[in-house]
Amino acid sequence: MQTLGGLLTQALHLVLMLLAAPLVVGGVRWLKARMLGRRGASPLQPFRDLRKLLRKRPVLAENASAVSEVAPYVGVVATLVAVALVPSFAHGMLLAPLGDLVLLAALLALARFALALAGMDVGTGFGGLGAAREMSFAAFAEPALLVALLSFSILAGTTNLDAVAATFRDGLLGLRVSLALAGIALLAVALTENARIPVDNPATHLELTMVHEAMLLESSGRHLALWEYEAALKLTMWLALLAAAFLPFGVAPAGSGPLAWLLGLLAWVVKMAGFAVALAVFESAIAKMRVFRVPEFLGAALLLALLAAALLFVSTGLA
Amino acid sequence: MPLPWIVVFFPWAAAVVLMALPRLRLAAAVNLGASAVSLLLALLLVNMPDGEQGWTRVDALNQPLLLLSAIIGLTTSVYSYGQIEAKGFDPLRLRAYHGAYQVFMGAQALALLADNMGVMWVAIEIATMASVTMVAVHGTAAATEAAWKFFILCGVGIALALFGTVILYMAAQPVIGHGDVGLSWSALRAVASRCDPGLLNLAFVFLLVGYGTKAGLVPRHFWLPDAEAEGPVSISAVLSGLLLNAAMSAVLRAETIVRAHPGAIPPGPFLMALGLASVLLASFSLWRRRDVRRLFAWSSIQHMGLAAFAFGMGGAMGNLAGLLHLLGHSLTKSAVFFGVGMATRLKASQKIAAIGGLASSHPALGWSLVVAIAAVAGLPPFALFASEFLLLTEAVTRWWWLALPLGLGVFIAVAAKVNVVQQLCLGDATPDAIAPPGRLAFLTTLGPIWVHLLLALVLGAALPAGGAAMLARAAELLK
Amino acid sequence: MLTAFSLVLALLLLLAVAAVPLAQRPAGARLVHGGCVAACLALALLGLVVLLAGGAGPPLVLPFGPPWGHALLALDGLSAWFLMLIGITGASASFYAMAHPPVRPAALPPFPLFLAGMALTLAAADAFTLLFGFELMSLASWALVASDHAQLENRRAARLYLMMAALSAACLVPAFGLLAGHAGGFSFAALRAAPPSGWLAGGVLLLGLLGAGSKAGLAPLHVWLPLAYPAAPAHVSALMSGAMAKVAIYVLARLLLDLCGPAQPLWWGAPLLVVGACSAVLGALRSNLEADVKVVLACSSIENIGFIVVGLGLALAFRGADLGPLAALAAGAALLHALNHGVFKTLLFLVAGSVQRSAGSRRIDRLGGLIHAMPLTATCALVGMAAAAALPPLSGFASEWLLLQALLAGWRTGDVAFQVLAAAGTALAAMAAALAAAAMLRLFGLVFLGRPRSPRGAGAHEVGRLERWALVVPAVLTVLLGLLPGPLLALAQPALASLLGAGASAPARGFALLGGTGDAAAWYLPLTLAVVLALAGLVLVLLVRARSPLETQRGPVWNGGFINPPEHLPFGDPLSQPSAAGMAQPLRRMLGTSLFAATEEVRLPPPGDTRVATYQAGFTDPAQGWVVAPAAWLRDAVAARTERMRDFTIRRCLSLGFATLLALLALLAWLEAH
Amino acid sequence: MTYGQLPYDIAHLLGGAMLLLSFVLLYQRRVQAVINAFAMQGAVLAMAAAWQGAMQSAPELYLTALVAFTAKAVLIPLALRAIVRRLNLHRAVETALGIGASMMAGVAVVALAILVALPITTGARAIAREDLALALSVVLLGMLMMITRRNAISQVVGLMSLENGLVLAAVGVAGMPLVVELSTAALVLVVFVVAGVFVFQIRERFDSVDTGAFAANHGEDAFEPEPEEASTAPPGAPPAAQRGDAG
Repeated sequence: MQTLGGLLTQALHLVLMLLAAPLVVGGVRWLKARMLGRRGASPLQPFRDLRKLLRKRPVLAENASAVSEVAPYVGVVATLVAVALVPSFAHGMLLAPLGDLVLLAALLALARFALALAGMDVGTGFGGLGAAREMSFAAFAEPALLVALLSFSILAGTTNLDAVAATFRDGLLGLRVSLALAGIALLAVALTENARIPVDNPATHLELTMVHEAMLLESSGRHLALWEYEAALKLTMWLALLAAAFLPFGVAPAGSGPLAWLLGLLAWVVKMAGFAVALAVFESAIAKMRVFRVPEFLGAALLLALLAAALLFVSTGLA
Repeated sequence: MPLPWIVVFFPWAAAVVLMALPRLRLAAAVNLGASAVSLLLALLLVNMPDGEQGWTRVDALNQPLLLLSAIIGLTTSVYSYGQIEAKGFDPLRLRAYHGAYQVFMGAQALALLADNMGVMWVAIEIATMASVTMVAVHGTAAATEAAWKFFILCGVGIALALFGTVILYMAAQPVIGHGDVGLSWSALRAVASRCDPGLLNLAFVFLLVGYGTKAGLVPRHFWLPDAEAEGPVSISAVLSGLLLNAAMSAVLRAETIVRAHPGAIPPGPFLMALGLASVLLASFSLWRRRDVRRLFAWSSIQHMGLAAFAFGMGGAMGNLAGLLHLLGHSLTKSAVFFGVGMATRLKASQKIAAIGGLASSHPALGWSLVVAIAAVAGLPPFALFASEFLLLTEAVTRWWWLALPLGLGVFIAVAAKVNVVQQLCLGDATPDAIAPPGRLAFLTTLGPIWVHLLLALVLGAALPAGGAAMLARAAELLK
Repeated sequence: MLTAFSLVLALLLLLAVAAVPLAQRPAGARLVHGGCVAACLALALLGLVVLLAGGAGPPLVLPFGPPWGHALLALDGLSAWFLMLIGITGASASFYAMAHPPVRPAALPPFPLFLAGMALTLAAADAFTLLFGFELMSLASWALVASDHAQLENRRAARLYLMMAALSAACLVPAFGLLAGHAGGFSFAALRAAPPSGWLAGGVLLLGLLGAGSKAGLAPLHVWLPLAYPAAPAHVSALMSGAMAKVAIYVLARLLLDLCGPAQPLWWGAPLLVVGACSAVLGALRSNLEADVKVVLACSSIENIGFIVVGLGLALAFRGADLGPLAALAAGAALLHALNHGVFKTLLFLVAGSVQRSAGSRRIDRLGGLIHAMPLTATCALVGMAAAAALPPLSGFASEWLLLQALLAGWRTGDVAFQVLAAAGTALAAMAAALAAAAMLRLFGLVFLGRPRSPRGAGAHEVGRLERWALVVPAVLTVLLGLLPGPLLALAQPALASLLGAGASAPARGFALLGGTGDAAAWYLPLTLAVVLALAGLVLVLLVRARSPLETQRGPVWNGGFINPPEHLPFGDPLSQPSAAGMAQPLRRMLGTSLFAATEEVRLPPPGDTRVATYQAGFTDPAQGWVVAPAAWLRDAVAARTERMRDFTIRRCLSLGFATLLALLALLAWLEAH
Repeated sequence: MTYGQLPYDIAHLLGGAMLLLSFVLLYQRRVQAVINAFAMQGAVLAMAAAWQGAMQSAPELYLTALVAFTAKAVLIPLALRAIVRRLNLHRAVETALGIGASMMAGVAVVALAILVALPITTGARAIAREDLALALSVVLLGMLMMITRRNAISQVVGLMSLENGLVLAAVGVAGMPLVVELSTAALVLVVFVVAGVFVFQIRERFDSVDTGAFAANHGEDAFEPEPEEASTAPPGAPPAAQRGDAG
């Protein structure tokens, strides 16, 4: 029964995420446009874009290798699996035992590696520049991420996301300060990973400042569609992750029935909408920073995460 | 005549013959033959049971050293046979060279075998004079200076040693009475515990400083680099291989006597201090060498320092380490000198800068020299690795703080040798100064090198039980 | 079993001797390397059998040895694990060398000796035999590094290398001396029976870390490594990085975890943790800055060795805090990472060798676009580099996952200072992993992707048939190791037992790896993950292709609207591609300026001037400035001082002797008066 | 024999005379006078040996006395004079340490010798202590002379005086075996040195054998770091000029 429930929630979760991903991107764009006083494209616009791109004939550079063709699939698959591991409306999904936070980080790294490879495949200056910057940012983002995970691991005793989220949902945690610090660190990492302002601007094609888009310059057709979809999935995944960890209320516990699922779903939609609004507000209010300021930004995140862990050490040591 | 006496007198008889032989090749061949016979005699001697024959004595300490000296004597004369034509000796120098060589071998054997401390002193004096002759045989200004320095410093040294010997007798005389027995090592050792400790101490200081000069211990080492660098290569080989050992064994014999008295000031720390000073000074000095033979002469100082240190520590393991070190050093160092001698002949220079890329121009010689220098540096699988391992572990076991100076000294010295092996053997070859010598010259160089290396290998990693037992007995003897 | 091992060892020695006459002919070189393949396979098999059997019984007393005793051989779990490792990497490297024998005859005889030295070190059951093998290994590998000695930088590398080897001996011998003096014997059984404590143990720790660490390439004694690995022929570099560094790790583990006994305190882990984490970050960062393929790989070795040592340090700390399962986790991570790194780094060095021969250069700025000419090599390289970048589900990730789990559990030791250290270690390890990924991406992207950067590189061709297998086999192994870490760790059970005591259990259940303790432990299920990834990939491809059926079309590079290259430059201007220095620029600015004193200088001619603009970038390794250079200066200063004595006249020589005599006499008088 | 007995007193007196002559040697400023003093010391040594021979009824000591007298009191001083004449040497003694200072050093050395000899033979035979202290003083003074004098003749004389001390010690011990052989061997050594001075035409001092201008560096070049020596290890990356994307 449990297995069946797990299978069902897993399937529902996947469908939900697949559908939600373009919507989240479109929604954030729409919200931002509204805040900037523009009408903005419909939140459904990403769906249309994807369909259009899929229909187009992809053009590859003359000296492109198989990497250009394979990498998009790898990127999407890695992100997809990562998405499948992050609980949305219910705990105890089929793949939950697989859902380790370290593995999650590694899957994202795999997607990043694929993207950077694709960017370098043709040997253009922009692709290399984007790839080098993307990988360099990761060198600062990953420590912050891992140390933030350390706080989770201390509180929950494990790095399994499902277990962490379940522990947090069940409450009994009086140590919110350190969790908040870790949360801020994770937010900074999330912004970096998703190429959002202030690290990167998803809307720009200004050559010398872009990171993520620079690697996609040579992609077209379904390859570009895949990359766009991958970015959308990743954003959704991060928001879901933050929701699962820091706003754990309402999620259906493992082995619960459809009613709890529905409640969980509702709660999830509310949380995601909240995050989308927050993201839009944040991005409208903040300017992009210089590329070489990013290490400072992420370094601050790392310090916060370390502080969170240190606070926990002290409190557990006293306890 | 007992066998040990034959071992001593045979080379002297050969020396007389050689001094009469003016012909180059013939003299070298006779020299070779005499050395071969000496080796046979030494082999016989090794199988003799311990015992005294008047002034001489056969025991576990001098048996391996004597065998070693006979082996090195033979290989050196093989090497010398292949190189003799290149030396351009006039008949007088030829006679002096070969005569002095065999006189030296005999005196060296006597110094090892002597039971009577006075006879030992005389033997070492004879060996000194013979080796001075050999150092000076080239007759160049530098050789003369080296010989002179050698002679003055060692002359004072052995004069002091004689004083020590006299004091030794002075200490023993009230207990032991008059006569030859008063200088006999075994008798002295037996009665040492009843002798006056103050006199024993005083005797040891003089013997240490005196024979220590001959053993090349700092700060009386000054003669060694010049003497080993300026004479013929064969003298470098036998000096570092044999004379130093004989001097060290004299120091050891003195040390065992003093050590036998429980009330005397322990002699070990004196030896250790001089040894450590030698190791440190020599290992740093190695870094400033520009002359290849001087470099390896300094390396001899360093190795004698290590051996002295080991003997100073004493105990079965310390003495074993010291003995192994003496044997291993003689074998490997003389192998290096053969290779270096050939290289200096090819390049007509002893400057390290002038000898380069031997492995490129003469692969067999170059790589053999690489292995030989590695062996001298104490890398496995050769004997010096085993002895240095034992020495270092034994030292830190007893005095942990010695790990730093000793380890530093050994490391600096190895690094310097690494440096020089690369300069000599690797890289682009420098041009040869002479037409390539015949096969004979190479064979008589490479053969001895590899024989020595093989022996060092056996000594360090696969010593037969008999040999190990003999070394253990010798270590026991020195306790 | 040990008899069989001795026979293999004898075979290797025989090969070394036989190689001297055989070296002149290619067929002879093939024969020798073929023999090495057989010997290595036998070693790997022996290791496997011993691991399965859980040990090889009592030590074998060899009929020879040092003059004061006999050499002892024994194979316990730890030895067997590393034996398997050097068997596998050695077989790969030898097989590669069989396909392409080295050009220099001088590189042949030391090769079997090198293998024999490593095997002997692993199987030694007494301190003398261990160090004998260890130094033999160093000497033989020095000869291999120096085999191509016509080039100055190779000679420099070889020189520094052997000096460092001497340093490690000068540290390890006293370390064992401290142990043996306490125990009264050199055999491991005797050493184990009397573990050291207090300052003595601290001395062993320090000396062991210095000695084994300098050989393994831990910061700050790693300076030789980026010089020596590239100087050797490819298969030797592969072996040095893949196997020899692991032998040093073995010595470290044997000394600190096994011989020093289980009663060591918690803080013992701290130095290893600090040194390991710093090495990992420094190595990974430097591999991002280097411009030579083999140097990049060598620096990546520093990083991976750092990871392994972090694992060992954590194992020590957890054991000191009585956290057995966590100690097993950390030690398991170290062991697994040693194996994984051995295999994928061997693969990568072999790839580097193929690239060098095929495209004529090791410099990244002369390579490019090789994926078109050498597709198979590129695929193998991608597998190896992805593993080195710790990407799931390949081998590098499995062990780094375990290691991160161990680091994340560091807070359980309960000591606040160590907790903070572990947290910092977590951050550094994560940063090193990300930097490694960046380095591997840079390497693969610049060497295999893009366009050729030199005419010689454009004329590259795929490797030959035999060589192909030499690349494919380790690549397949890398994948397999990534998928089956669970069974492997179960196999490592005896190794863990010899490190941590019989009670240690491998952090693995079936096909899964297990992080942390108790019910709440995190799981890593590589096989499941791979299946899920493959399924998802399959479904994705089918779905996308169903919606997007049109085939791809080729067109000129878009490149943000840049114009096409002129006709006379068939690959375009090679310099308009990202360069090695250019790709390194972000990290050089972000981290290099502070850690490596990196400098950049751009010279732009004024407008109208037709001279080309120049860009110069450089850096210095901090170990060079802080460790090596001062040591050399000190040595020269002392040497210069001692040298003054050499100009003494005979009279002054005599004076010195006289002064010594007087001093000794005065000492005597003083001693006797008291 | 003990204090107050005539045989001992005479032996003691002779030993004391040798010590005194050592000081005289140290004190002399002219080469001729040094040689004369040495000849006297040789004669006293011969007398001491002969006296000991008579006392210990050891006839071989007469041989030693004869050898010592012939060589040290007659032949070697003559040879030294010949050298001085032939080589036309400076007649004044060049000192490295002033005469006064070397006298003081000599006194200090003798004090040390006594200090060293004092604790020896406690209880056993008090007179051996005196003998030893005298001989040791002569030996050490000889050595002191070698290092505080610059000209070769004085240095040779110092060595021989040292050797006189040895022989004095050797003949002083009752029943010393091989005493003739040893003293003769020591004499041979000294003769070799004298011959060396003669053959090598050492005019001024040991340090500069006049067989040519010896290189100041003893056969080695002055130390100049070689290129390979200069940098123990090259820095990680040579700053190679690279054109490329400057970001």
